[in-house]
Amino acid sequence: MKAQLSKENLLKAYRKMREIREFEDRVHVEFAKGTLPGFVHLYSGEEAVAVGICEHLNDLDRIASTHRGHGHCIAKGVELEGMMAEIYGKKTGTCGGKGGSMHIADLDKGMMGANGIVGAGPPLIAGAALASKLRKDGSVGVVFFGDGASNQGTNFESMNMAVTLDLPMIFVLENNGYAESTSPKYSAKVGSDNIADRARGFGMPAVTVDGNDFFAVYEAAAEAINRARKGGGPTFIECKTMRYFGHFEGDAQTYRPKDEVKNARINDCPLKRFAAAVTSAGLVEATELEAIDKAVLDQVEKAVKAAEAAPQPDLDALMADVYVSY
Amino acid sequence: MKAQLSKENLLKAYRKMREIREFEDRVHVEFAKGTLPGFVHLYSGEEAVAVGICEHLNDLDRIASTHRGHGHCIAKGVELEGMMAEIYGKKTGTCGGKGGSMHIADLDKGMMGANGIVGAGPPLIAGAALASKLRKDGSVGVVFFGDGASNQGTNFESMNMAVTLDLPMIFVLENNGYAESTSPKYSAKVGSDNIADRARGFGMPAVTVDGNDFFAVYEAAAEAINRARKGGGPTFIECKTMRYFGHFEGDAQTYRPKDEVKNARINDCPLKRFAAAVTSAGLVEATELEAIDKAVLDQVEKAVKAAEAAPQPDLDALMADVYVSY
Amino acid sequence: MARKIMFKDAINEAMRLEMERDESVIILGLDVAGAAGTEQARDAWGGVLGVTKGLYPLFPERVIDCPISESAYIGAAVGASACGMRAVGELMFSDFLGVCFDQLYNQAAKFRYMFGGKAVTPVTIRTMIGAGFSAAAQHSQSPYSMFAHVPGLKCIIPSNPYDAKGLLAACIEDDDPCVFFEHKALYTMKGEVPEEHYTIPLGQANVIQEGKDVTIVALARMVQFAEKAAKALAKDGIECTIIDPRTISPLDTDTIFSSVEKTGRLVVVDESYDRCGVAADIAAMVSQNVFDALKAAPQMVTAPFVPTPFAANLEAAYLPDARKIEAAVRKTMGVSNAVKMQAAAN
Amino acid sequence: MARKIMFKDAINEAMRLEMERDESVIILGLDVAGAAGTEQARDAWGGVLGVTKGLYPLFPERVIDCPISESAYIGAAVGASACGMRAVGELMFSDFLGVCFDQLYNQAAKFRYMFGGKAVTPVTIRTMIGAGFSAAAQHSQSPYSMFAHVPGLKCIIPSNPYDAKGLLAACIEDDDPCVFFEHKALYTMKGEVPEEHYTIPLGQANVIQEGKDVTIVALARMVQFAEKAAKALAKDGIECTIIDPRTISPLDTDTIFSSVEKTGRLVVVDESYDRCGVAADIAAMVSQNVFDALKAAPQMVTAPFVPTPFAANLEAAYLPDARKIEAAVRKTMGVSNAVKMQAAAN
Ligand SMILES: Cc1ncc(C[n+]2csc(CCOP(=O)(O)OP(=O)(O)O)c2C)c(N)n1
Ligand SMILES: Cc1ncc(C[n+]2csc(CCOP(=O)(O)OP(=O)(O)O)c2C)c(N)n1
Ligand SMILES: [Mg+2]
Ligand SMILES: [Mg+2]
Repeated sequence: MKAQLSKENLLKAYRKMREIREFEDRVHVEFAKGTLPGFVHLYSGEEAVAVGICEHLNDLDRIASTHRGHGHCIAKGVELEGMMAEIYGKKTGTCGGKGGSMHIADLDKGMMGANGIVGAGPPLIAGAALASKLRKDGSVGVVFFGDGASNQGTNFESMNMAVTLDLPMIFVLENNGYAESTSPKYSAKVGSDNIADRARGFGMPAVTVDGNDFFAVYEAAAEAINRARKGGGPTFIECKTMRYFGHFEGDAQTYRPKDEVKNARINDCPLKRFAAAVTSAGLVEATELEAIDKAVLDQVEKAVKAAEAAPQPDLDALMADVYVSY
Repeated sequence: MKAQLSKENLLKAYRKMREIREFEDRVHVEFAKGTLPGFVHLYSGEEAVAVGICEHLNDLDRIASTHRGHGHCIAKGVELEGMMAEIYGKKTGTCGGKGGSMHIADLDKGMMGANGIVGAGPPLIAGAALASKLRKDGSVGVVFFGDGASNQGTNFESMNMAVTLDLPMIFVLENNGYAESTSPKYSAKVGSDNIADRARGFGMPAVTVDGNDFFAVYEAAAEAINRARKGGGPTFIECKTMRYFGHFEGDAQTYRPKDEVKNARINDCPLKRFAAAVTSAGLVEATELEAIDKAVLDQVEKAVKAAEAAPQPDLDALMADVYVSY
Repeated sequence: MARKIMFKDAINEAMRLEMERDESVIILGLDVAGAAGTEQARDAWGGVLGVTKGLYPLFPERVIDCPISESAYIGAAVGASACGMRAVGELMFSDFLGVCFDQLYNQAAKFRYMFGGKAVTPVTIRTMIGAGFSAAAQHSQSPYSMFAHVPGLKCIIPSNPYDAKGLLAACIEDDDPCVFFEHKALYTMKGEVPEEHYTIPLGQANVIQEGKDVTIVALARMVQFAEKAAKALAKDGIECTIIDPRTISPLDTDTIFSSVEKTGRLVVVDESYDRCGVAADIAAMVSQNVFDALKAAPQMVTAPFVPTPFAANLEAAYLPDARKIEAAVRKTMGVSNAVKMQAAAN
Repeated sequence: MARKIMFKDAINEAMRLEMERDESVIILGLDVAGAAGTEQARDAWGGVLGVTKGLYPLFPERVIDCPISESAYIGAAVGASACGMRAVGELMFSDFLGVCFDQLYNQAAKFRYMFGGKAVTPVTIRTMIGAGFSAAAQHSQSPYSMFAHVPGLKCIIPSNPYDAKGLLAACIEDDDPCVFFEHKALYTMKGEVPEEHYTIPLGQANVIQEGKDVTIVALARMVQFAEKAAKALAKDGIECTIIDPRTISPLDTDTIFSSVEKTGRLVVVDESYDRCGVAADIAAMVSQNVFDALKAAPQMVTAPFVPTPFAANLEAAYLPDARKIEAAVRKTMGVSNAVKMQAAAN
């Protein structure tokens, strides 16, 4: 699979993952200073999922995201400066400062929004996929959701509907082992070890992959998305992964084993694994990756500076854009 | 299994099924005359399901029913006269004429109500079963729902929660082949032929039985209910059956094959099959069953006459009983 | 004279014309065609009361039967509409809002604002309201006030076939999420309806009659009762203006306020509840904005604050009717029924 | 002087005392204990903002973490309560009502009526409301007006720690379905709260201060702003009565009406929307029932009809505040700010 990716593609995928990592790590730092408003949920650690999927998508393909939406945004091509400004609640933000972290969206990029409602995404993407199907333009809809969200009725209803209407839709379960402080071992019951098996009960192809292995995700996504584009209907992909920070910024995380994240950062980091794989296979030089690391660091720094400097929204934005016309 | 039932039990089960059949057939006739108000959904043809399950239950056990609720009421021991009066909207009805066919209930009998909302029952019975579990009184909760309702998110959520909380709860799917005019072959997607297999995806024991065979239902229910009473958690029972009338009274049923019901009445009637089984096994005399048939006919006639003669609710009932206190 | 057709056929025609005009119009609902998965002919139902009947044969790809999963298919209607379609989602009874409300409340209604003005979600939800059929507590409600409380949604409540066709067409062509409430007791009402396509602007009240003494604002089926009450009152020389707002969000306050400025008296008639309902809403706005014109306390005629009862006599007592409207008007005129009857007796 | 504790601790204490008094009281919610299924100690969260913290160790069987399936667990709270329990279901944010509303709207609220008076469903739903945290459109709402529109539900909205404890205890002991709305900005508010058990009757307003000129009705966090406005107005000799209804269903209309009869002026302050909201509700009832006492148009001070914006400056502009209340009061007094400032300048 690695071999199927051009060097350019490999570098692009790595860059996206690095952008997510640096963006999130920086938001973490800024939040701790007390400068950032609202609830913020970070995606660090799960980069291979968003990027492994979205590398197959174009702007016509739609994704719906979750409360933990920055990674999906970046993977789908949303600009970092606009995102950072949005999280800062500034006029220059992707949503003009009116959405914030939990509602960040960029419809031009096919990113239909982070969402404050757990389980809201699947019906929306069923609709997006229905539009794709009726327009016969070969586009697909992808919904990301967590292990906790997998218990929401909307998710099951949408799986059934996707099979019923034969929709070009991909369900991407980001199983990071926690819904807030609750383990899916407690809350997401299955007859097996994999939540994906519940999807199989609906007659949908379903796979479980190592979500920290970019190539595993990329490969599963390739198959699912190609099938969907050709009219072959929906697929469920469960990605086992881990979040490196708390549920939201401020979470003391007493529900986690002490060294869980530390060990994961050392042994199972999706960026490290990617780097090791591509360099050891001789596909990319370590220095090329380091150059990306540096460039991204600068990019994020620039985004923060720009966000800090940006003006607040104009006060008349308060009443604007509720309706197209009223 | 037949042999495990005493003669008294056999006669009682038959009588309940006959009561349902006569009650529903009579409501059908009365509705056609234009005397009955509102929406009415009849249970004729599905008698073995309600009775096969409820013969294991006592008044402490709770059931939640559906829009097609008369059969569950009768099987759970609600009085025919009160039921008929309720359907007529009379003061003497089980609910004082304020609920009608779609909301008929008798909490003293553990019958938590017919329900106008498809899919409303499973969460309610999850709660009833949770109460049973916490009180440790050995009681169970049973929810009846249709093939159409099996696609409602509440149903999936409740299955997952029943396993999570290890609830003494039985899911009884009445798969009668239609949700209004829609076949579950279209709308209820499964990886197999049986909707029950979706329950297995949640790690719940699940079986599919011939819902027109009283003994098959009775046996599956025995196992499930015993297990639940002993703390063994939930079970899913799918009963394949058929409704003899339209979705509601007034339905022209153009979506059904011409002789579907006629053939079923001849070859697959749950009452006929029960009668044949118990008489041919020499457990009951045909004349004993005929006596029941006659008695039930009288009973239903009496219920209709009483309902017709009963007064309308007093007008001050309009404002009464919204709250316990306000 | 123009052709007369039924309210439900006017709705059907609006959908047909919109589907002919615009390929992106689709219909999602339960049994909106019917017979899916059976071996019999489709279009067996056309919706539970036959409102979509005949559309499937014309547009077999665009009339889509869904599983009983309102969250999924109403949400899909929203999602598809955010992606360039104009979906018409049918929520069979508005009483079922509780099983899918989030997709309207937090999604469709808020996309445009949250996403900084970039989203356009031209979804229309059609749904039934109203008591009078002995359908009891869970199939007789009129919960549009809850929707009108939500910025981002538009609420449309037609009272006759002509308006139903023109308003539904306007909803489908409108770029915002619209919820279109159809009173089931009006489905068989006949009225003049042009065959061709037309729209009625959202937010424009219909002044049904003008009279100098009192302004009656009435919605949906209540318009008929208001007309009946007005006729009876006219015999006593009380002249009523009757305003049908037709849409409650947006609400044509201009028309209501300027009428009350003339009459000085207001009676709001609504089949739903007074508490936090649209009758209170209108009464409060009038009180706040044209207080000085008011000669008497504004009156509300609504259902009492109880679930809809099943029994026919209780349901009749529950519903607002011409008699109750008449009494409220007389009250604003300072003439109680008792006084009137006494006067008549003398 | 009595002990001072925080609003959220008062809520916690009410639950603890009720659980001690009555074995049938149970708590269902998301992470209400926390750490379920992990190898770490439970009670890791105690709800998203720690309100149930410490209850799990005391009542490990009765503090029940649920999957993220609001329909199922809120419905289970209803079902368990219809079977003899007194369940307290926690809907984390009231914004989430749309994913589980049916179990309250058509089930809990209607059982008693539909079943002919035989059902008793003593369920309590606790849920957060309110803006002010940059939590944006889907985590800042105050949709209690929608619940108050539903006969069969009771709606409770405390404004201080003392009331929070007494009202929540009353809800749990009450035999009807209660929805208890907790403003997240009040959680850290401190106030005097007796340690022992007590209840405050539902449907009894709290008259916070009496003044002869105007009646201000304010809810939840708005009570503070009303007090601040009243202080500023007092400097100009304008004396305000402030009424906190505490429960909006039932609503203590007696107290409100008799106050307006004295003052002749009404300002209703509410953080939610005007359209079909509780401010309009109260304004309409006052207009209908004590019209003759009104000396000026009743005023509503509410959020504008837009979703809650994220940016801090927009959110501040969105929220009602003391300044807006002051302006509304002056308006009812016939004194505009401009006039006043001019007078001061002279
Ligand atoms: C309908 C709804 N219920 C509850 C919440 C509160 N909530 C936000 S995130 C979350 C946990 C989600 O867990 P999971 O789906 O596993 O996603 P993760 O946070 O792990 O990425 C919860 C309960 C919500 N936002 N919406
Ligand atoms: C939430 C909701 N959606 C739709 C309906 C309308 N409706 C009533 S019964 C029914 C079909 C139910 O089919 P099934 O569950 O198979 O039960 P059956 O009628 O076959 O017994 C539908 C769609 C409803 N009452 N509630
Ligand atoms: Mg998770
Ligand atoms: Mg069925």
